[in-house]
Amino acid sequence: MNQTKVSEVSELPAGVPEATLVDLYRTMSLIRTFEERVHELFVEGELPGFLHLCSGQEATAAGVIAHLRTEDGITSTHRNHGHALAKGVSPAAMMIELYGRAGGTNAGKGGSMHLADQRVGHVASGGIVGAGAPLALGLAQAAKLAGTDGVAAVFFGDGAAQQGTVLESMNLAAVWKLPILFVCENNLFGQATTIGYSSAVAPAARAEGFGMASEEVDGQDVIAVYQAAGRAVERARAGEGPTYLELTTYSYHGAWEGEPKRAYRLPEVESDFRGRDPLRLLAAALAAVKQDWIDVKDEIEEEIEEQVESAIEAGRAAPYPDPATVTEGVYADPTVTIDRDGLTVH
Amino acid sequence: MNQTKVSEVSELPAGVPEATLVDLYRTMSLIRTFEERVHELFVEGELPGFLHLCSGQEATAAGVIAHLRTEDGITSTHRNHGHALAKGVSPAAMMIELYGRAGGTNAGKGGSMHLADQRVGHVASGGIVGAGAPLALGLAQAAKLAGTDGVAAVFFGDGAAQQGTVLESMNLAAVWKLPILFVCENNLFGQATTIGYSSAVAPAARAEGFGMASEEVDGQDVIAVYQAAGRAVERARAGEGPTYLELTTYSYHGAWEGEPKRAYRLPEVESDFRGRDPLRLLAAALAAVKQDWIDVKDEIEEEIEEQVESAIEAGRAAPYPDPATVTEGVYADPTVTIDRDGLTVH
Amino acid sequence: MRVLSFADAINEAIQLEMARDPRVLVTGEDVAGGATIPGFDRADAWGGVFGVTRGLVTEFGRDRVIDTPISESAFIGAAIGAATSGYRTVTELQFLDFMGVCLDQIINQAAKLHYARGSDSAGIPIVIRSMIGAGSRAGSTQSQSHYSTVAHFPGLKVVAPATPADAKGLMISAIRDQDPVFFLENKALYETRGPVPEGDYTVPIGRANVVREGRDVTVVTIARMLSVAEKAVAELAGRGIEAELIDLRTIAPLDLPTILESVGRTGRLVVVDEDTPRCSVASDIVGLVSSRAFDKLKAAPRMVTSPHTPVPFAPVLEDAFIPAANDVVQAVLATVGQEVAV
Amino acid sequence: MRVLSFADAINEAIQLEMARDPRVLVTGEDVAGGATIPGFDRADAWGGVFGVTRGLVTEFGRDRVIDTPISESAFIGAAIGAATSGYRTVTELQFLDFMGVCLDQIINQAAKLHYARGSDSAGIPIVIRSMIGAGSRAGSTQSQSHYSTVAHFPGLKVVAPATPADAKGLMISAIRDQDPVFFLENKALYETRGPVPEGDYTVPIGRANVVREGRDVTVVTIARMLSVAEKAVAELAGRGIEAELIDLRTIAPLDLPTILESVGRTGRLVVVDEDTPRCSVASDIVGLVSSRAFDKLKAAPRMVTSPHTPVPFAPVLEDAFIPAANDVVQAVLATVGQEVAV
Ligand SMILES: Cc1ncc(C[n+]2csc(CCOP(=O)(O)OP(=O)(O)O)c2C)c(N)n1
Ligand SMILES: Cc1ncc(C[n+]2csc(CCOP(=O)(O)OP(=O)(O)O)c2C)c(N)n1
Ligand SMILES: [Mg+2]
Ligand SMILES: [Mg+2]
Repeated sequence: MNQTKVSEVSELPAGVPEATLVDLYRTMSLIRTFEERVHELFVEGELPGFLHLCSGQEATAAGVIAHLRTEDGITSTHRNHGHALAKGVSPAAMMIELYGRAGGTNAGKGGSMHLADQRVGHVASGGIVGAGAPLALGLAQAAKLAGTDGVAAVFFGDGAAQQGTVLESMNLAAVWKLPILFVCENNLFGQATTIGYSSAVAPAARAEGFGMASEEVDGQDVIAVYQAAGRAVERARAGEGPTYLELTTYSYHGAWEGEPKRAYRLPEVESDFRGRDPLRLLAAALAAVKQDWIDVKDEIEEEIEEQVESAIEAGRAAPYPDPATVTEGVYADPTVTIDRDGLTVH
Repeated sequence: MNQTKVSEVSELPAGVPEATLVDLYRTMSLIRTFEERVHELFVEGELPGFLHLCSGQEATAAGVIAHLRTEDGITSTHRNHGHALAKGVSPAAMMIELYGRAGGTNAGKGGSMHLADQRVGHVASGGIVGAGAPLALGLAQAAKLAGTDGVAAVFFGDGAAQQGTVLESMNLAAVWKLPILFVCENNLFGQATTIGYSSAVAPAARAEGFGMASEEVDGQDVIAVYQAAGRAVERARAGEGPTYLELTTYSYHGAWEGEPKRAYRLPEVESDFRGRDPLRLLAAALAAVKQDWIDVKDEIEEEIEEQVESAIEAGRAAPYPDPATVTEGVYADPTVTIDRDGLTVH
Repeated sequence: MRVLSFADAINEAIQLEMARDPRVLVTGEDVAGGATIPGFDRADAWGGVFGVTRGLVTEFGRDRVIDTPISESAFIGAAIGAATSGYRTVTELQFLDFMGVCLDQIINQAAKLHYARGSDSAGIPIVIRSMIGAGSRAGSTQSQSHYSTVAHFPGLKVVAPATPADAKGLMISAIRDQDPVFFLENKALYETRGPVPEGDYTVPIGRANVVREGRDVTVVTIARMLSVAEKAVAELAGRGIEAELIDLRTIAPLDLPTILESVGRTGRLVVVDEDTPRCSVASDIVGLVSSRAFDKLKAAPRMVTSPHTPVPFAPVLEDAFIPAANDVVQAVLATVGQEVAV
Repeated sequence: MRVLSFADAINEAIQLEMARDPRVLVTGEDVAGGATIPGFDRADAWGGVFGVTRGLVTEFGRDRVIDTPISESAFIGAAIGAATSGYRTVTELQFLDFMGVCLDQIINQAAKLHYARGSDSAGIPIVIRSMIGAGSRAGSTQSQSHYSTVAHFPGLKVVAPATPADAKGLMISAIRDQDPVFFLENKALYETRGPVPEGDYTVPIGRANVVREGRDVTVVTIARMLSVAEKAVAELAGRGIEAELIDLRTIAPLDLPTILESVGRTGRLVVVDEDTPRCSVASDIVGLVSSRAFDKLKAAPRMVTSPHTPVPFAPVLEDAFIPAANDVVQAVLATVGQEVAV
């Protein structure tokens, strides 16, 4: 299997247009700004919820999803904000949801761990580790049956990589030769358990044993991620089946917001990764080749700052959902009339 | 990983004592005779139950279990008669159970798919494909914690090899470096689904991706199985961790007794395997080196015939269980007093 | 009317819907059979362990009738994912006993996705076929009827037909439904035969069926227990006790109104359920009726269930495990007797 | 008496049993924390998401307090296998919501092995710790209380303590029990504090606790619902209604006699359950009491449960989802009112 080596700094590779790099930066910057503000708002007690932020992991969402079309579906995890933003979910709609108000992505019924927006292909995320893999198989199967060259992607962590649900989904993807990417975001930990303890080998090593292509990629280097994902998506669209991408990265905010103690996260490891911050790496690469980068960067960051602040305003301004709606929408079938106890009403 | 090549006929290898080969033949002959009689009794309508026989697969049970001690636990499947007999479960006790009488292995509460006898290390079998793998991890963990050089083995099929339960158990076995054998009995089918469709690669190929040793072995050749299992057990007892053995074999009686149609089983494939019948292969090997083999063979088969017939007599003679016992023994705790509805009785 | 077996009635329903709607798929272990074996795309294929889906691969091909590895989480989850893309998969969890290897996809994904995504989706239109029922001497892990565990979860619908005609009509409804439907098939019913209308018709999900009217006691049954209760009801009629017999047909959402209407007239209730008693559909119905129609009850409502034990293998034990007609007779006599005693 | 938090009471129980019996193990995701990180064998380790097992690895080491990959079927099954070899593992299924990825090992292996192997074994002594309860704004897949689904299965025991003292005593009983015990911990209780006896004592599994005596109505609660009902009971007392309050403590096997004895005196029943209503422990208890003590009931028994919906995220919605003291007050008034109306 093709193994991309970890590159210490990513010089601009041929074949990646500068405009694409700028877009990647914009996406990562949006994710970083969104997550950092969510972090502050949570710390200040303004945002409720059980939050798993992805600051530090921006390159995985940005680099992979840059290759996907709106109709290419993804499934994600409890740590899904980055995937949602990269896939094009409205930051305001997300923020309204995080505020627990009406009119957001999930009508207040999902929250951070369950963000979804079918219209832009962010099909599902959720609190069950590994559960997105089978769902993504169905997205890929649907694309294949429809005869389009659509693809699907499932994002999951290094911890989820040990879950039987994910493993048997890898097998089915290979057997059905589905157009799907298994994107393992290896941020070194599942909660406080190190990848070195939850798996005797690199998760990507498993792919071959199921007859699946794989690449291990530096998840801090968005260009490397973008290129590897490009190869995988091309393979999928060409009907050559699934690919497993293992992207090594790091979560600046640990396992979840409010996590009691992070002592298990060794400072030297963290500073290594912060030293190779995905935004800084890409900015450096762009500065080296793009005259007006400083101005463009400032512009982008200003825009995004506004975008996120107005999303927060939208969250603060949105009305609370009507408590009566708690019992609405359990079933999609419009003919179902049930009472509070789930009993048919004639 | 060490790959034993499929040998067309097995000449006697150095290091396997003749007496061991005779014992292997005895075990396989017991299994074959037992299963063939069970088949007849089922066809004649004398035996009840949902039966999955292992005629044709004798070498896997005999060759692996020959290396296990009584206290080395195994877990098995719906197709467990061979494992039970090889592990030393009493044929009479098994037959009494199959007859649905009292005094057998499971007091009439288990039946063919759930045969077990803790005293000889046949810890569990059952009707859930793949469920034995996690249980066997615990047997191996217990042996390791106790500081003995005990090992455990889980038997499962090529179909079960695709079940997430089995896959995540492989990972945990590797992470915990457990003294355990994953014995995949690849009989080409899971019900009517070919291994070629349920997996894109040979199941054993997965082991490496979990950091586990593996061997693919001709499951018709009991000597090859015995030797591979010997290497795996040695590795386990030496604290070197788990091994995956994939043994290719064939079920003469198909998926289960009474299976409606077997047309999906191509005659040419079946005759290939019947041409390499495990008992015939070993008999041929023994005949080539052992003067008095014919007499020994006759003796063994006579003995076994008697043993199996008397087991059948025991089954026929055993009393039916008292219907009142249906509600007994749901809990092991002797202080539990509950009524038929599971309610505490003071 | 034309007579069909329960199994063939289900087969016909799936066949009709597959012909009507190209987005209807069938997946599961051996639902076709013999995938990748040369020549086995055709009539020789199994069509599932009991042949319920036999012939579908011949007519609709391997793209729509898809064998799967033994990976229930993966292929049931795939059906859910495909549902979000507009496909309607009839997937098979061979025995309900096996739900433990894939329940998350059913209770946390299929059941909740519509609601947790804000209830603005087209729902999760999948049908999960699964076998229930004891009596086949299969032992504790291939004989259970623990449907109360799935009926518990908001977002799921659960149906359990008792007759070939209802099996066909409920399957057509299930395939057309916007929500995930658990379709339970009692093994013991497959060979039972009954009149089945030709062509396209539906039996509504969420409606119980009053099979027989009677003034003295309301007897509610689930799936195969209908035939057990029918024997009892006949015997009771001989003793001058007229039982009203209600075949539940849908377990969730529960058609309590039909039961309450009947109990309102009879004042007595006996629920017959093949499942074990604790937190069962039987105790659920008795509890709901007692709390909502207490004043209508003339005697203690009763449940007839299997005992609180795993399903044993030995025929004499298994026969003692399954609710029998006489158990129903005794329960009815007790409810009536109680009043006489009053 | 010394006061401890609910979380510390559980920790103390496990610590005492591990010290007493070298065959007691603890396994689960991060039950120690930081495995393989140099230096993290010690006090810095997490001890689980909420620190309930904190410090155990320090005292008993990594061989007995074992972090696991996120592979619930594998490590819970391992606990079952180890149990057949005489070990007693306290294993953690972090949230009950996650049962769907590993339920087979629990309902078909742990629950049935003893019976299906002929009931002559030493049983399957394992404890499965698992969190339940809404209110933490975690949404539909990390907030559920669907314990009726495990209570349904013969062979399992299910306990759900409401106080620190019961948590300690029930945990010690659970670890010493020969059978698999599901030990449910409501997240909202972890920080609640109460008197906890020093040292070694047990609270029997299968016994409910009459927390308060009263003549007018029997109120049965499960786990956290005790505190909700206590508020209601205080308010009702102000209105001259004396409720008898029973904390169920054990869900399976069910201590119906204690409930029946109380209902025999009060004639009225309200069951308060945080779970959703269908096939719930609440409807189970109402059904069982109605069928077995019908003549003792003076009014319709009632249940107070969450609505038939997934758990919503938004605080205003989630707060509307969880049963509140006022719901209990209204239910009690209705049962009393009914009689007044008669
Ligand atoms: C099936 C299941 N088991 C356990 C959990 C509890 N849990 C939530 S997040 C988490 C760690 C996940 O690690 P990883 O997959 O690496 O994702 P990360 O949080 O590192 O992004 C665990 C164990 C869960 N949500 N689902
Ligand atoms: C979890 C689960 N899914 C499906 C089944 C139904 N089933 C019983 S045997 C079988 C085939 C098993 O194939 P394999 O593992 O190769 O064993 P073999 O029967 O070939 O010995 C299947 C699918 C089951 N028992 N358990
Ligand atoms: Mg991680
Ligand atoms: Mg097989």
